[in-house]
Amino acid sequence: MDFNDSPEEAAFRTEVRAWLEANASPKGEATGFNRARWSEADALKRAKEWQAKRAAAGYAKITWPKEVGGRGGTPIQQVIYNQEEAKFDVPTGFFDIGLGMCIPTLMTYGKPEDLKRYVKPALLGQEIWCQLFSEPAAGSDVAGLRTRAEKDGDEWVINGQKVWTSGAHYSDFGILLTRTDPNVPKHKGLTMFYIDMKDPAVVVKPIKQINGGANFNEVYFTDLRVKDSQRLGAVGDGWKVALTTLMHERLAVGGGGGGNGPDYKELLELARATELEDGPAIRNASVREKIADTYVRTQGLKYTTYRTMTALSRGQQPGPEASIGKVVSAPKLQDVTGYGMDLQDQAGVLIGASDAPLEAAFQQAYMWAPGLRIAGGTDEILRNIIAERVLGLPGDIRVDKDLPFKDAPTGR
Amino acid sequence: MDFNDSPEEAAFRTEVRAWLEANASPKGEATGFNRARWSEADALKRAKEWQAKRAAAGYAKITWPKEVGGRGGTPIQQVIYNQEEAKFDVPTGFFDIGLGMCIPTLMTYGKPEDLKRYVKPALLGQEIWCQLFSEPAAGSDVAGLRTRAEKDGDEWVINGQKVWTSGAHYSDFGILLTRTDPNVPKHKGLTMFYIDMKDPAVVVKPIKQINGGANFNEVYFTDLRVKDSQRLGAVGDGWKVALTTLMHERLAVGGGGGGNGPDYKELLELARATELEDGPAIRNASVREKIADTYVRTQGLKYTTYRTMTALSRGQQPGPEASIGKVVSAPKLQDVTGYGMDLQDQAGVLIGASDAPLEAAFQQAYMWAPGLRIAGGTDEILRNIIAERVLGLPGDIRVDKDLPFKDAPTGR
Amino acid sequence: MNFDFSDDQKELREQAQRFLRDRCTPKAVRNILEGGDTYDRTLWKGVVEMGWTATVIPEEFGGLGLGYLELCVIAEELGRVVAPIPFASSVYLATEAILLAGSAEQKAKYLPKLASGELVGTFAMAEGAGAATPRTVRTTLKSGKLDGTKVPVADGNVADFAIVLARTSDDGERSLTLAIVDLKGPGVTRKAVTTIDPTRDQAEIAFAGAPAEALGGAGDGWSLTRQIQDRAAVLVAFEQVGGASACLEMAKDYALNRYAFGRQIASFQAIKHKLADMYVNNEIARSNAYYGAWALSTGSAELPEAAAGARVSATQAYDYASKENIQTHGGMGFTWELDCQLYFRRARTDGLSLGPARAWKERLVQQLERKNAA
Amino acid sequence: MNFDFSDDQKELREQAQRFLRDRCTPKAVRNILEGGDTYDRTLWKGVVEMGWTATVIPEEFGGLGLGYLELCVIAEELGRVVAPIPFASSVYLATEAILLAGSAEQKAKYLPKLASGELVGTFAMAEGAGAATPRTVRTTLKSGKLDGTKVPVADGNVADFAIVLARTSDDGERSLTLAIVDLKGPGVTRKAVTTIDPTRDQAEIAFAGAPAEALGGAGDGWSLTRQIQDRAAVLVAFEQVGGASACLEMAKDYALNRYAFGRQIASFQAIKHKLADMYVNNEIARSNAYYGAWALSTGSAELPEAAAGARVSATQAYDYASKENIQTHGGMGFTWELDCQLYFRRARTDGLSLGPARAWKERLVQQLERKNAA
Repeated sequence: MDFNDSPEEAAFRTEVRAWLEANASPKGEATGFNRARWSEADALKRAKEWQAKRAAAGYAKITWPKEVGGRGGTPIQQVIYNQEEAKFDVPTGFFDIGLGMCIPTLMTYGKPEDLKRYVKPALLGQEIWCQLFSEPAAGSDVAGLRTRAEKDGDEWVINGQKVWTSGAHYSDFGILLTRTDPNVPKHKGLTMFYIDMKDPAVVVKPIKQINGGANFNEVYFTDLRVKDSQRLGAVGDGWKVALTTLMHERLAVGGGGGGNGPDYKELLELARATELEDGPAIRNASVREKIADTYVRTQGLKYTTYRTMTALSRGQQPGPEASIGKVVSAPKLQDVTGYGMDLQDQAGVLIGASDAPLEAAFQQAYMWAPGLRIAGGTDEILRNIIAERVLGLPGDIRVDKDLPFKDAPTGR
Repeated sequence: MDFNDSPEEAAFRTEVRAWLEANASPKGEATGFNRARWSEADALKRAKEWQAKRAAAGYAKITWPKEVGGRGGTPIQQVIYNQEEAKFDVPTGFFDIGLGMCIPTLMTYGKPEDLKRYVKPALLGQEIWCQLFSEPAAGSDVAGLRTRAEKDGDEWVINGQKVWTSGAHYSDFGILLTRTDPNVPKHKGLTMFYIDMKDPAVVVKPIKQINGGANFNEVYFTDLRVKDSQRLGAVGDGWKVALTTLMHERLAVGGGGGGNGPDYKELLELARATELEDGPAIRNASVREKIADTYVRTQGLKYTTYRTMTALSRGQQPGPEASIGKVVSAPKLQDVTGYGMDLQDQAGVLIGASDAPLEAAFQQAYMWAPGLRIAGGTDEILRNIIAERVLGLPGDIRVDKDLPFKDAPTGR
Repeated sequence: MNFDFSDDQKELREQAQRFLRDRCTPKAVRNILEGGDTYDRTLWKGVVEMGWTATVIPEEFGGLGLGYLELCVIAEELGRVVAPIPFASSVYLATEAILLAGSAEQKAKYLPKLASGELVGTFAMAEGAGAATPRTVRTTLKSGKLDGTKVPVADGNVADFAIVLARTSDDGERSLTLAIVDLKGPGVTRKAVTTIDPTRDQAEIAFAGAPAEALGGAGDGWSLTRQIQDRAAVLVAFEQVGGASACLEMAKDYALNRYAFGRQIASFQAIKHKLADMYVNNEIARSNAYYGAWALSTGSAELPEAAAGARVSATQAYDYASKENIQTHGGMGFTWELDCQLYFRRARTDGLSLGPARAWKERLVQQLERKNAA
Repeated sequence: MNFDFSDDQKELREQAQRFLRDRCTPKAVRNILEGGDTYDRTLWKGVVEMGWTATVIPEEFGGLGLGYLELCVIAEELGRVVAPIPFASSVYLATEAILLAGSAEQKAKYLPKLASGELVGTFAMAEGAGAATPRTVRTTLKSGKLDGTKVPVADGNVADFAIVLARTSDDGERSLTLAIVDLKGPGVTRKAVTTIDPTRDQAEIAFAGAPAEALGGAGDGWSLTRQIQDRAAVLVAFEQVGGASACLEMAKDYALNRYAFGRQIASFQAIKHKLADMYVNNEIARSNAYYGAWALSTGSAELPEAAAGARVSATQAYDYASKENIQTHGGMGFTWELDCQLYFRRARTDGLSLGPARAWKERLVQQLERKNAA
């Protein structure tokens, strides 16, 4: 048991690091939390440049075959690359959904000419993809979606609304799950397409969040016409295709926990700097216990990630423990940020970066934490998933399983 | 807003106190927790004597009509009596199920001759009743019971097993819920009887618990023959009758929270007497927060009871807040007792009354706490009840609702 | 046993509910949230007209001379609608401070105008992150001049005057003194600060030789502050209970009307049990608040204990209810569009305004130690 | 990255599982629970024959000279079956104490017999309720004689010798010294004490001039105790993880096979989410334990931090799993008849044996402060 690279891994790490040093700048010191250093437009431009560069070097998708622009490498090599890249000041993230979910779906269900047309530009960062599944009435229950696609000759006419679409406003294409038959049970009447996001029949509106940000969009379709050749999988097989997409929505296996907001280290730092009624917060036993409780969860997640990486390193499938990340980290963030604000006493309400300790990291993350408990699967859905997929417990009773979709209760 | 009796209540309290002082001895000082001062046989004998005495004085069931031996009094008078009696050293509890649940059911569904025969002896403490509903395969789901009653002429022949029956071993009679028709959905095939617990076809076995006690029994019926005249309600109406019984299983409205085990006061006492690594436990901020958290729950329950009593005092129905008692107090007991053991460090394992602080109150209650979270409705069932009956949320989906009982999935 | 509000008080509640349903809609709260103004002037005017600012002020000072129970009833209703007005600062804190410690002249000067809404007061204690105590307060009161900076001061940009906790010596618990200062007078610079809850104004106020007079005796500042906070804690607890109840109602309505997997989401145990827990917390908080109301209204010596219990309990309940209300709403709950955020913000502001639950637990245990002296 | 056990170690695990499945059935544990003996002598003999007591003892002292990772594997399996033997006392504590602090003679005298199971050792620290520290320990070691009373001492009626934390001066952190004492020698009176977990023997041991010799330097007792506890904490964490995993398995099996309302109770979200939480806690605990195993096996300077993290996490996980396993079983779970109680008792004994999680959180934060010196 150790934390060392195998000789091959070490060699790969050296190679990657050399390339990164030649092509990017290392990150500076403490950069603060949650604060965009560039405008989105700037970041997007820089990200596209960086993506082109790393794709050219074979680092964009290390596990993809060489024929499609990958490197034919191993999952652990991808992890090593990610770890090393994280030390450099490069903008990423814009391509994760496209390359992580959409293009793999296209690779499974698309025609050869689709692959030829779309894979390379996506890999090079020239075209960005988004994923259009969730709807206002279909959140946790994605298969309850209502966006209609109706056949009209060799085309489909699409009307409806998607929601919670990350990156819709800067995406060029999207994969879109639609209902093509409301007369069969809900999972059976779905069909998948890919669409041009720049079509004037597609309208994107940002969703303003509690914390003032707008990480997601609503997307409206009004008589959007899509060729039948843009269909992915058979008519009515959309759910099966979507499961392929979601299967690729793996937990990122990266450099370990944290990074998303203040954690036990920041709580320690805050406690050292803060006076309570009875003296410095760091001498207060309750504060100390909270630091320890937070540490244990954070480190537990970090070492769980190491276990997953070990499986990858040994060429094995990661175990089910990889599924616990967000159900631990999201409530932990909500807890630790609220606690940090409590330590600041009445001034805990101040959210200006210059008004509160640690550039108001606790306050800013506190306002985001409720979103983290929901986005990408609510706490409740994640527990269901662990119970069902990891522990093998039965699914919830599905009253709508055998009903034609149009007859399923909806409350409207 | 005050805590005072109304003039009528004050007068009643004075009367009750005078009677109690003339007929019983006040409780002494700190008597320790959870420890029987008498053997059960002695306690039962004394309890029967006391029951006869208070029944004769009209205090046994204050809200019952005078015709059946009650006092025709108000619920608040019953509360006042209970509060005052609690200050005296008298054994009670043996008659609560009989007089609180069984006899009221008999009063609703029994024949006049039944009432004439059974009510008075029960009230006078001469005969004790128990309630036979739960079964090994029918706990939270009582209506899933399997004890069969089959008609044979003017009699019913009963075979099966009940479980979790309090007081079965000293009871003279019991009300028994049976299945008379397995070919209809489960709620529809039940029938209620009252039975003679001394019949040789009834065998009672105590159930030993984790904490070494045996507060409950298993009860076996082998060809128990019961006259049709002992039926309560129509054949097939047993569920309706059982709901009447359970409706009477009201939360006791008494002198307020606590009494069941160590609470914030005992934690304060323990913390004052205990040294931790960094000094006296009472100076430790985490210990102090735990005392405060416990206080808030305990006092919150106490004042909730006062609100209920106020409704009674004003002649109103108590509000739904009366339903929160056990779902708060049971987990609280588990939490506070474990915490108290932690304060004792390695010696927290000692459970001998002479070996641990406060006569090992924390340890002894810790071993009972898991039972408290289950008996009389698990934490989970109680949350269901609050959700459904108080908040009006829908019931769980019942897959067996329309199935003949014999076809409902049972896993066996 | 008479541990509930009277019929008259319940009628007052209904009256308040009717008034606020019209005058303090979510839309009106949003107007302040989105920067329409520092507070809702129309609502404030209405509240003054209803006499709520005058509730407990004696008639001789132009008040209604009612009891604290009436004020508790009003507080719960204001909390239920997240009223964006300086009521807590002016009524629970400034008015109480003057009632408690004011000289005859100070009472005569301030109380009638507080009652009539002509003056808005606030209480300035914090000086940035951490607890303001006799060890940490740096703002000084010397020869009738205040120097130092207070931040955050709730409603500090709105208030006409502030009661300021200031240092007058280094005599331990007796180092501090309360001072009244005119916020429109010389030597006072105010600026708005950004907070998690824009529906409540918060200011940074710098004093540079601002003329001020003592409220209460020199060296009594810390003791008075705690007494004032005890009173305010009970009243804010009712606001918190009102807010927490509104969260439960919102969550329940949404869960009953939202369908997933062909069922009301209210039929899933994860949601049912969450709402049951909310209900339980809220009832525990309400009962503790009632005890605080009793202690406040009767001037009981148990007020410090009762106030601390009420505050801890109400803060816990509102915190849980406001977070799990969002969670019950799912993604929609996190949008700007829905009203969940109003309660999420206010729960935190209320929970910090008089100091966090953590600090009140300590105050509570101090009372328990005193009562159960070993 | 190589953060897992090796194939050889996994084979050892399977071997241990096979052995314990036969030799340490719930029935065998119950025999001890119900007073059949102070510990399972047959199982102990088998464990000795498997060489487990000799695992990390160097070959020169008759041990196997294996690493701590092997001992972690064995610990997890012993925890999984609630083994009623003095393994933790003798192997994790007494053996470690002598390995760490023993003189050449002491090692030669004790280690071979500990390896062969001829001697059972234990560690005596507590003196009744509260923490045993340089401030509180009253047992004295003077001129080679021990005086005082230790209670509880795990396996104190079973062990042949004890390592005792005793006072030799009043020199603060250096007041204490470890002493080895023959429990069958003069001046030693042992009596059994009743505890929440009769599957582990616990004694009160009174020393009245009992001959004893120092282990390690005079005044080193407190520092050595903490080092020994750090090692034991990692090993006990694996026992706890094993026990917690067994609870999850039990609860899952029951929930899948028990029907209510015509459904497996495992289909209710209240049960599903409870078991999911158990799983999450257990995995977090396992990962923290692995880090402890790494630190222990490599002699890392991070052992104090890693051990504290492992202990806190494992204690929390086992505590939750053992309680909610009963809860999942409903009424049956609270009966003497079912095996839920074995884990419920052991979880608490394990959680208190080296001091409670509370104390280890403090130790953890001390390490974090050291590491992140301001």
